[in-house]
Amino acid sequence: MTQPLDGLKVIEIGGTVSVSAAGKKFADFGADVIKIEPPQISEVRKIAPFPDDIFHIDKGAVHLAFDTSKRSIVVDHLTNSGKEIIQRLGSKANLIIMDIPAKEALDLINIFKDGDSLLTNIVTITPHGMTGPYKDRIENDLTLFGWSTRSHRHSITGREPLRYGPYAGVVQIGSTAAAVGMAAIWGSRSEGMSRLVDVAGVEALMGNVDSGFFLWAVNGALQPRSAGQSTGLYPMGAYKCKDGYMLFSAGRDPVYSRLCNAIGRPDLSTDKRFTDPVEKPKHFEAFKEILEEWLSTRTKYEAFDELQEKGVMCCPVLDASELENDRQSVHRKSYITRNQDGIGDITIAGPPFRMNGLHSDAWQSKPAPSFSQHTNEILEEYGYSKQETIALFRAGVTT
Amino acid sequence: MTSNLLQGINVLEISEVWAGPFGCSLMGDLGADVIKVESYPRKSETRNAGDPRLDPRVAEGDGPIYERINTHHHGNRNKRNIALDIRTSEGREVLTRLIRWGDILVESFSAGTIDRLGYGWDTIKEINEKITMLSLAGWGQEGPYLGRIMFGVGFDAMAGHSLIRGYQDGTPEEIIPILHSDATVPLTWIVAVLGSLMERDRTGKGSYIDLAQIEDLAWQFPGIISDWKMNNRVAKPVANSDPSIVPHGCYQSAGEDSWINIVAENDSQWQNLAAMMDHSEWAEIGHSWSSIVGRIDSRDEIDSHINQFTKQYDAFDLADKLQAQGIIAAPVLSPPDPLMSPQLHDRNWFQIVDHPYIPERLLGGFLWKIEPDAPSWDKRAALVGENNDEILMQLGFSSDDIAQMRSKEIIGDAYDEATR
Amino acid sequence: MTQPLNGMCVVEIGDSIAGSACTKTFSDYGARVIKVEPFSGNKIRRMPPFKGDIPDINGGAYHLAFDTGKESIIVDYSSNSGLEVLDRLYQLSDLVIFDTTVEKTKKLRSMINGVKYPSTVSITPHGMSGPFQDRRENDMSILAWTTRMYRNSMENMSPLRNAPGSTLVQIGHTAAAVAVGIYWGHQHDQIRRDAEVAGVEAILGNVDTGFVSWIFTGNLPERIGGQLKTRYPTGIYPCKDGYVILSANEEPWFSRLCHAIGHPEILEDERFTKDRENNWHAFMEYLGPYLDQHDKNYIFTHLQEHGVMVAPVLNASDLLDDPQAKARKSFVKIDSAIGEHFLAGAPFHLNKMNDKSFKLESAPKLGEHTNTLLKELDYSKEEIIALFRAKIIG
Amino acid sequence: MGNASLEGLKIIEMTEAWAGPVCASLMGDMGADVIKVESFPRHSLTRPTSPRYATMPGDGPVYERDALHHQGNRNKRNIAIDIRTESGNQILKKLLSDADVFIEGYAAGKIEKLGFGWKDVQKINPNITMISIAGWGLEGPYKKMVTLGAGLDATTGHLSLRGYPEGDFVDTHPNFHSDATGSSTIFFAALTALLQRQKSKTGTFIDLSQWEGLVWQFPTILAEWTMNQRIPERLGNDDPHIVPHGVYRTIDDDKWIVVAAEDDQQWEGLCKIIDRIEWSEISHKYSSIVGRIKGREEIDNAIESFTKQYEGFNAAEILQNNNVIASPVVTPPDVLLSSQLHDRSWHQTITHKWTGPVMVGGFLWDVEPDSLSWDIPTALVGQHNEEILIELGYDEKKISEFYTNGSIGNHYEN
Repeated sequence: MTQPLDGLKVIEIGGTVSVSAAGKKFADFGADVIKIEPPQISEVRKIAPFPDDIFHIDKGAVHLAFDTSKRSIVVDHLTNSGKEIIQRLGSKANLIIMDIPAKEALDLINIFKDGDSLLTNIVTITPHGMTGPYKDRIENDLTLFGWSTRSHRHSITGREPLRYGPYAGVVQIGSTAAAVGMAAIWGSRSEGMSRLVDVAGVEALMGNVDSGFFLWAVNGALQPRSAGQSTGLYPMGAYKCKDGYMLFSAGRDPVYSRLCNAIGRPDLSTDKRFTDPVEKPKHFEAFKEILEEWLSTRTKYEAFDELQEKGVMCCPVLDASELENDRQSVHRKSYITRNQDGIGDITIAGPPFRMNGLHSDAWQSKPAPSFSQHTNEILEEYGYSKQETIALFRAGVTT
Repeated sequence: MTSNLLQGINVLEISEVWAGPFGCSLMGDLGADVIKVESYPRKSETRNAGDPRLDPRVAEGDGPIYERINTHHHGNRNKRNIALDIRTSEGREVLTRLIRWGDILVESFSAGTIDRLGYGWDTIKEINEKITMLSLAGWGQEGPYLGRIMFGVGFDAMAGHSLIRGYQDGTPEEIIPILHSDATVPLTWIVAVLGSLMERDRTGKGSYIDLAQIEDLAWQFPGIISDWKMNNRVAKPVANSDPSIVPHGCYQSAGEDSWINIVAENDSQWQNLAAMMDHSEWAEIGHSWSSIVGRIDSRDEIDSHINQFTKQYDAFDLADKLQAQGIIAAPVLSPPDPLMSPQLHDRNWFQIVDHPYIPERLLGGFLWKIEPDAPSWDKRAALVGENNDEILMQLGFSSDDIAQMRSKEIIGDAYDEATR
Repeated sequence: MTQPLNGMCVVEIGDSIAGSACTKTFSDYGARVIKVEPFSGNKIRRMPPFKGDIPDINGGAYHLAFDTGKESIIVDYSSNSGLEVLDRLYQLSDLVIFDTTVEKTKKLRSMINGVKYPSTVSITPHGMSGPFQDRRENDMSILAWTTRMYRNSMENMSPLRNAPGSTLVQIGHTAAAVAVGIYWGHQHDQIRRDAEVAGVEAILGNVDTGFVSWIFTGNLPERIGGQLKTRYPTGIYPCKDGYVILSANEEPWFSRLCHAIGHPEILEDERFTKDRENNWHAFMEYLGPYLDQHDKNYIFTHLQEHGVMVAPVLNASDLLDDPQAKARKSFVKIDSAIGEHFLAGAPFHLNKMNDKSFKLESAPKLGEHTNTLLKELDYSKEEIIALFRAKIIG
Repeated sequence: MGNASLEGLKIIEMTEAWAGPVCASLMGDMGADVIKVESFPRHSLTRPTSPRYATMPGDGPVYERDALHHQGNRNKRNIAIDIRTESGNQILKKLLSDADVFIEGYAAGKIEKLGFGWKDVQKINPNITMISIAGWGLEGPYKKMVTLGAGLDATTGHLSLRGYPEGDFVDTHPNFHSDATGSSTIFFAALTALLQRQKSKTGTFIDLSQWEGLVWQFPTILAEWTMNQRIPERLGNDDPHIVPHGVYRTIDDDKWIVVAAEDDQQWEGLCKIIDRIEWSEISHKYSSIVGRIKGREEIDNAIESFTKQYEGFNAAEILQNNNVIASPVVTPPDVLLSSQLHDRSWHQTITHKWTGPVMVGGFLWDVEPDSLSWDIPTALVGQHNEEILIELGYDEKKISEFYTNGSIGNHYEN
């Protein structure tokens, strides 16, 4: 069975979380993704957790999840001999995605320049872009998130701003690069032109939805950094139930009225205290009490079933231990567990989307490669003799 | 003229809020021809504001509220708009022709709804076997939760993300609901639909794509599931800290509710930071903090020292100073702050958009820069039904047909504010 | 039985063949040797040959042979966190061998001071002082300094090196000697010593160089290749199936040779008693036929029976079949990263042949012992991961 | 007084040529009390009785003026005994009775005949470590065979690796690598045994085959055969995986220089110097090692056209200043031209009765805090007979008796 992206060649340079996330979808849907890793190991391989908390360059959870179906070659892209390899690999590729400092990226771009035209599509990922006064700044997941206005917005006034889960920001940046990279490939398929795409982490996060800036730009007024539970358009946010928390988004009709009926208080749906937009914010505590009392006799899954039955937007708040066994995850096989040589059982998320049916093999996730696993194989494939291969290894250009 | 990477791809959007529409705008940025079919006469959810006095999403002005709401503006640039009642037979005829026209159909109804409307995949592919249909229901098209309703904030909670986002000492009540899936799902589905078009080159047929938003979140957080499976540990919120890196946090800067993120990932960054704080000795060999080992054992002490230091400076200035020393540092931006970034101005990132009902303001720009054909904001968020005539003409309807449809309220270009 | 060097711990901080060769002998006789490697691995791991000519960071011939029984830990000591790890390693050990640039060595050695620290040996090309201290050399360029390349070659042809690697091995081997010496000293007078081995000096100061002879006589060595035609027969001579090497130019060996090849009359022949240096060709009329008729192993046995110093010239394929090597088990089969592999056995035998004092264990994979060692050095799991995150260890 | 690492150890050395004697000197360098028991009345190989190529012209016995002997015998005392005689035999027994290490270099089996095999020595002194260093070891079919270092070089396969690629074995200069490295092996073996003695409290016998001491040093020879069934070829000065890597002519006739660039950075430095900067630019095939190993000849020519304009030491200086591996191919007289060796005051000037003051090569290593010193120049044959015998408790009368009955001596017949 062929996969949708069979025949595509994608090169990944830099070994960061972003670039690994960018390459993952290409690889799992059938493209030949070559992961070019720096000799000093890739960032993505250094990230915990590790089995039993014992670090290992081939056992990091993020690496195991993001580098699936790829091939690994270790090349020092700072040396000329290394650049020559990248040039040879890259000129056969449909797309190169790199996440390295702007200076280094510029060097690599130049080896693919043929006059004004480019030999292949290149997407660069940098914190602030390839130009401008900040182009050489170094940032990480936390600081990029700080730039995006989301830290500030999604936290409580007076308290320190919060990022999302670790790496949420850099993963999103990688996905952004993947999307535009895919488009670039399509672009050269239809009219043969290669493009240079500059993805700046800050812009990719800030320009996307759910960033506070766009909202402010449109309405001009600065919103207070509200707590988790909205006191205006409630119930919105997490509410305690018998065995945990329920997440509600039922502040406005028709959902609000459905909720009132569902908890046996149809009267509330017409109660001015909770329906008049001006009154409503004053009576948050009163409503919270009513809702939590109803919830206190129900587990989150009971409440989930009961309320969704009545069309109320709500769902349980789950923790790591509950994900896999959620009925829906089980039905769709949203998580797959497999045994990987030398590592043991690992569990990763399944397909981000299903093409041609729930369990078609459009998506096939092969085990993540060990560090430098395919160096020799790839060099041979691209025409390097054994003598040349040894020479490169000997000079520390490859590993 | 915007980028033309996707020139020639016709995208048909029947979708609400962001996960679908924003992706369609991105495709529009890249040169695809996007037609948004907007609900009519019922006002679309995306444009459904609460009381304008209370709903922060509504821009000031005197035009219709549904044209002033941020939710709509943020997800609908670079498309054309037709407001159509697809429950009528004429409406269905229009939609059928649109489906013939389209290469991609994006719908984000809750699972089953589109089938009930009579446009399930079986029908669609009868009409146009070359089209790819993308469904974005949160839990996907199959399984026990079929028919349940939710959006981004809920998927975030069920993907296990919400519980690791909070303050370390916080309670789940404090956890702010977020729409992370709305930001990331479009990035995934663009790959999905283009992938299916590439497959179409081989098979001659479009495909059906079932994207469960919760599954698209799941792959992005391998740490959550792995720490459980590998080490039987339920990940706790780490807030802004990193268990292996000190310092790694958010610190107060001068000015009210103003903050700066600072990280020193290695010894040399730490050395420079210590020097900036007039405590070079903290990085000298012999001092326990000169090693990362000593630092992670004294996280709180180090953080409080840094707080004392950062309090004296403006976040932007201090970030400049620290970055000049190779230290990872960035101001924590509040919504208006991006306008203070020399970088974004230097890159001409902000876009001025002229819209009849919202004040002229600098809006956020594109997610990427492209050479040689840069993206441009050719079409501002369309008014409801703004392109009705143009689109219907293109589909081969006569001006009489159009006039009829308008009079029968099959199409329209205004909502009754009251409708829900 | 325990090995003679059990209980001793040697830390090797190096990046060439020399350091590995130096600590190998310690390791094979029972010392614990901890090899501190950079992320890219010690250069020795990149030395060919490789099985099937396929590079393998854990499968290079030099690595497999010289890193036997060692532990491998990856530490980047360019910053304080790494130095702090080294400091704990130092205190664990009895001896530290440096084999890196002078600059690094000086920095790393400066931390070693006081009673709780071990003695050290520093290996460098030109020593740790003087105008050449920062020069970079390799196996061949060091040999060039020692007059050996010049001496080992022929007139009008370029000077010639020895086998690749052999110079660095000799330097490392020299370091092993002084290392065990100062270790002994440390044990007996509690004086911590820092020894320094400069590659050029270690070889130039040794035998088999032309320097001292020239000092004594003012004569340059004759660059005459294999056969010395004035004081013969010495050097390499062709025979029926290959070559033999003869050292029979001096008495009593010369007489023994003449008898052995059945030409005692040579010893009365004036051409050879009075004017020997000019009659090599005449002499070859006696020796030549004998060599042509016999093969190298016969000549070896036969002439040796007459007490003549002669040996066959062997190549790789002959080695394993050599009767002496077989009888003494001079080559040992071990399991290694590339599977079954042959290595040379004990350089010397204590008490009796092949007792347990010498043991060959397979060479470590890159970074194989980082985790266990750091635990042993009292780092917590959390600290270990932090060090890994910071690219200090691998 | 020099280094004291081995102070208190008493070493009896009864070996000839180089490997054994040098080892004993190394022990002397580090403070051991080393006594060389010199063969008498037969003189050793390194003490020729008629002048030869390595003999310093001058007065005095030829056997005291030979460079080969001087190279391996500093820092030891010398007693010349005929151990075949009754009293000679007794003297050696006394010497061994309180010694820590006994190194003997006879052909296998010989020492037993002389009554000093391990069994006998053990009886004399159970704590002693005895080392026999026969070329092929004490056991096995070759045990009776005699050889010099050159023979070992040939039978370990080393000889098959050295030499000009185009040349013939007969062009390859015999070398004595086993002597140059054997001394360290013996040294290490002796200390290993002594360290073991600390636990076992008893002496050890060491069978040290110089062949085995050498063969482990050439892993490639064996590995090429066992891994890849290849017999490694003579490579001359080339390296198949490094270009440039060779020996080049300088401005002086028959003076040469080694130049090698092992990585791109060194290559860039070299290109600057030889005025081929474009060769290191990414656009040029030689900027990658892959291109360079295809262009060995052109590159070698370019380098030689540069080196030919300079004197070797200067060229090396220029190249080294640009991160290139480079060294002059040093001839014996050149050793005196090395500013480095002088700066480190490596050379040693020693005064010897018959050679007079002469500058020779220095030590193999230096040690802090107590650095090495050349306390005893090469001893004359039997120079310390009296001193040593008195230590052993003999009186003047006995000693002159030994002289007259020929069990000791202090000169050889020519």
